[in-house]
Amino acid sequence: MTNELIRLIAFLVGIIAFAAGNAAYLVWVERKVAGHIQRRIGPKEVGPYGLLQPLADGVKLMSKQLLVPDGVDPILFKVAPLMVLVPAVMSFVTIPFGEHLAARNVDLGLLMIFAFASVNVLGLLIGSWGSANKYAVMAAARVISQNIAYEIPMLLTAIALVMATNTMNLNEMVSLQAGGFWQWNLIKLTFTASPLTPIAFLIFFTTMLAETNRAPFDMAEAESELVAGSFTEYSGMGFGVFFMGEYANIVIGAALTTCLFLGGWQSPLPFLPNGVVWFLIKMYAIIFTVVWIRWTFPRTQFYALLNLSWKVLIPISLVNLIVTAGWLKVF
Amino acid sequence: METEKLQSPLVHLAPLDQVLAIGRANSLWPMTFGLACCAIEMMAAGASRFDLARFGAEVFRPSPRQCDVMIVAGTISKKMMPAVKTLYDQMPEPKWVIAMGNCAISGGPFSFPGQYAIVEGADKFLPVDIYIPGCPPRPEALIEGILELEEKVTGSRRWPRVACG
Amino acid sequence: MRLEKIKQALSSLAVTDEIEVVKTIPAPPAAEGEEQAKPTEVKEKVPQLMLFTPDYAKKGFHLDVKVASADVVQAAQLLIDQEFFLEAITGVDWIKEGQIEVVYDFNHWQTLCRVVIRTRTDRSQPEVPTISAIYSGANWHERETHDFFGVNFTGHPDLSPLLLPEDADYHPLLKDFTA
Amino acid sequence: MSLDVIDKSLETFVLNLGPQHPATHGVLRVKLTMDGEYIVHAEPVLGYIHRMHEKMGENRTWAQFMPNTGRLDYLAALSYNHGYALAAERAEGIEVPERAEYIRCITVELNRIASHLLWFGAFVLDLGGFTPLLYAFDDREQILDLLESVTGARLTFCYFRFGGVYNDIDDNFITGSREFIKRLRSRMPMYHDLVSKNIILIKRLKDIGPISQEMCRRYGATGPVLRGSGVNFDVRKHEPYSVYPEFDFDIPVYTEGDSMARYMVRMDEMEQSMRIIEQGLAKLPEGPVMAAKAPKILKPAKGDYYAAVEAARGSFGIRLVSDGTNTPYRLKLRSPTFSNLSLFSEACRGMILPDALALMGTLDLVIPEIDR
Repeated sequence: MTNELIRLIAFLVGIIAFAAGNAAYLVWVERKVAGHIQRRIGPKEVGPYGLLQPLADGVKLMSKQLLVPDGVDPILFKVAPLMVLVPAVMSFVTIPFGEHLAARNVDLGLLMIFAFASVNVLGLLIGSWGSANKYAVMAAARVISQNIAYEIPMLLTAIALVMATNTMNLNEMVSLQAGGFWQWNLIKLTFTASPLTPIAFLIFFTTMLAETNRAPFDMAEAESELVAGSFTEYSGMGFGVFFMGEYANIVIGAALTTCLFLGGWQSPLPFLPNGVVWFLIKMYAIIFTVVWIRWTFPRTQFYALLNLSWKVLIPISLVNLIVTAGWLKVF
Repeated sequence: METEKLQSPLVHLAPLDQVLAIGRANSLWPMTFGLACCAIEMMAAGASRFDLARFGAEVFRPSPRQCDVMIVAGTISKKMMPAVKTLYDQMPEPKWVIAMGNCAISGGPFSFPGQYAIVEGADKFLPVDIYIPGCPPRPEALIEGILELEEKVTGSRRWPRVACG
Repeated sequence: MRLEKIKQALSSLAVTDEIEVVKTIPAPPAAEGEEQAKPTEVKEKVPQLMLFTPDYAKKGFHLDVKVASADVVQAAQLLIDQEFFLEAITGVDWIKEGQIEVVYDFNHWQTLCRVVIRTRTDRSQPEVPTISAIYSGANWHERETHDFFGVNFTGHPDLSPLLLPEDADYHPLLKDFTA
Repeated sequence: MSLDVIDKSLETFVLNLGPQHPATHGVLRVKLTMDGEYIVHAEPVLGYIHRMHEKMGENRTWAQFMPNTGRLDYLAALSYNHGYALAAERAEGIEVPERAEYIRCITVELNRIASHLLWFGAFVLDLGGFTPLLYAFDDREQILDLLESVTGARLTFCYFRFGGVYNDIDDNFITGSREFIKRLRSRMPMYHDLVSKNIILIKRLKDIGPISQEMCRRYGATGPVLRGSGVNFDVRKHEPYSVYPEFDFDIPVYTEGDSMARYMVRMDEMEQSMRIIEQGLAKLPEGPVMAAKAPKILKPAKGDYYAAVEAARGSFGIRLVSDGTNTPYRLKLRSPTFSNLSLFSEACRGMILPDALALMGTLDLVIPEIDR
């Protein structure tokens, strides 16, 4: 029993280190990529190529005065950042990084991740409501309606996928996609399950963007309208933890997309050895596109965002679901 | 009585202070708080040619809670003074103030006998750390101000000081 | 053509003032200095219809009409019927004559025709009816003139200070204002 | 506009788009009475950067006020120099030599392009796009280098004098501006692809913040705001001054009157300004840049004078009242954004906050010019 315990503790430490390291160095990636997109260099002076910049930010954020302004609901104010970070880190548990590199081989891994995904929205709401700031309350109202609107298409596309591969266990799902890249769900399912799978992939990617309040859908921190949205009253590490939570969510989203559609740790060509390297390559490619989208597109108008989901994404994912069901029924 | 011999301290706190100072100096997040013409030069300093991002200072945070440096860029009128004061008070503790431009230093071109509307200089109600003269000062002057502030925080200067004049 | 139409329309409102031709000693206080006063020694009051069409190249406007402060609203109504738009409202403090002059500038989109309406009120109790009902833009211009000169625009919806701090009771652009 | 009666059944709260807000680009405070996301009543509060230029004008000589005109609207400062110089020259009757007039038009148009570029960047920043600002700044830096080589300043110019300009332009200014125009022409399609044809932005600007012609007349709005609502009013054509009649350029006018129209008006205006600069550089005559008999101490005759100029944001007018001495008796600055902003509270009633900010962005506000 003990080596199972040791294995779990080792995995837990690994996951937290992975989440924290990712949060720090994704900030660096974002600032460097933003810099180069905007024809400037980005952090360069702090360490070689600015690599120590996240460290400097981390040290500064930690050493800032933790301000709990009066008139604020102290419990909610303090709990909120954790409620955004902890679910994100928890849902790393079921992500299969490699062949045996999954912390817990949970049968309902996908369901658990979606359960945690909806908790972090609660964290944002509590944070904004707790900080008794008009801008934050407006941001809270937006974040709730945005996340409800975008969770439904995400679940529908996932259900269609689960129906096609009839397993909720991420490990099994990835092993089903063995063989070359034509075995990945993105391509295999278009022929075997439903021709709409590439569109389902795009819908899943957009909803993932909206779930983590990124890029064209960043309603939580609508910088130029709601000052700093939900994070207006947070200073120092409170804001730092929110930041880490946001980046952890992005990593989860990217990891999920790779496992479901792009065949997690499967190598693109059959003779190449599988391994965690492929998983990381695919994941960081998706993260790069997320960062790239953020620095090119302006923010959508709030109601256009809701219309996009209710009137466009949900019908298409429903059609995808029905087509998959019909297709599986026939063959 | 003779001086008593002190043991060397077990826990050296000075290095920790040094690490904190370097961390703070290298990620000074300024507040988007432009009053007048100097704000445009501040934006130009953040833009591609005179990139502030190299020093980790390009994250212009709109909310006072998350920034460390308040760059007072422009003229402070008497109607605006209470707002600037509250903004300063809302900033968490290790905070600094840069008075950018003559208006923020001493009222600049708008201070003359018989003026009724402006506060002559940010240091009348704010503890100013760095003064950047110029009307408006060039973006390089703002970057020099940031380097000066970094030297004030950490005590060591990043780039050799250019002997001017 | 538009200049003639508007000139004809406004002539009914123009005020006839005694024009003091002499530049030196304006014996009767009511007289008012003529723009290009001829430096003759003789001083006599000549009733003159205060409606000039100065040459545009020198002065920058085409029609200059002096109106009694009560008729300002009527003049504005005339001008908006002819599709003029309000450019600016300026206050001038003639401290020597103890009067505050309010100058309205109107211009037209299609044809170049800048009309200037002037009116004078007493300096100690400046009262001018508001035209913000007709020209909504005048609302802010009048609040600003009230800030700087203390001209009380009767009928103005909200004469609180616009550019000065909320509790400002001083009027900075008056000549006798000390900081 | 006072707070007209709002029925209390509506649960409204007052939100301060406070003096320090990323979208106001300066210190404008808008008191918004909001019902949830919808704006019930908006009341801009001004005066946070009131620096009383007009009071300073009254105790400075005529020439000493010129630096102030550069600090009014620091994005298109040369048009303000031009307005003040024009008013004084009209009052004093000074003849400006031909070459100086051409230099004036060329530098004013360069400054107009720089102002529109910065507006374009800041406007898309309001809508959430961060990158176009940096591209626009990159181009703007090229203009600032050109103007700095001639005027010595980057932003707050004091380049014009009564009767001409302070410094003659040299050859590398001419080649530099030609190169700049070639470069900007090649980059304009990129700006249009990145922003004007971007579906997200079109959805955010189409039919948002409609401003009717009648509302423009009641408020006295001028410049791109007016030309976005279909009125062909541009002081350069309507009241020709300096050598503008010699250039053939047309005035972009859009009739929809929504934010997209005002956006497109400014983008096309950049193209027109480039045409003017090219023609100006081609026809640049030789000769002095300063009037021979410009008086050292200006003493215009008694009376008042008005001069209007097409600044980047509208018709900037100056009313000088002089009593014959060497200091102005009264100096009124008619600021275009003052009138453009006055229609904001009526135009944005019932809109949601992001659209109201898009509308405020298209009004192209420079707050020190409003507060003077």
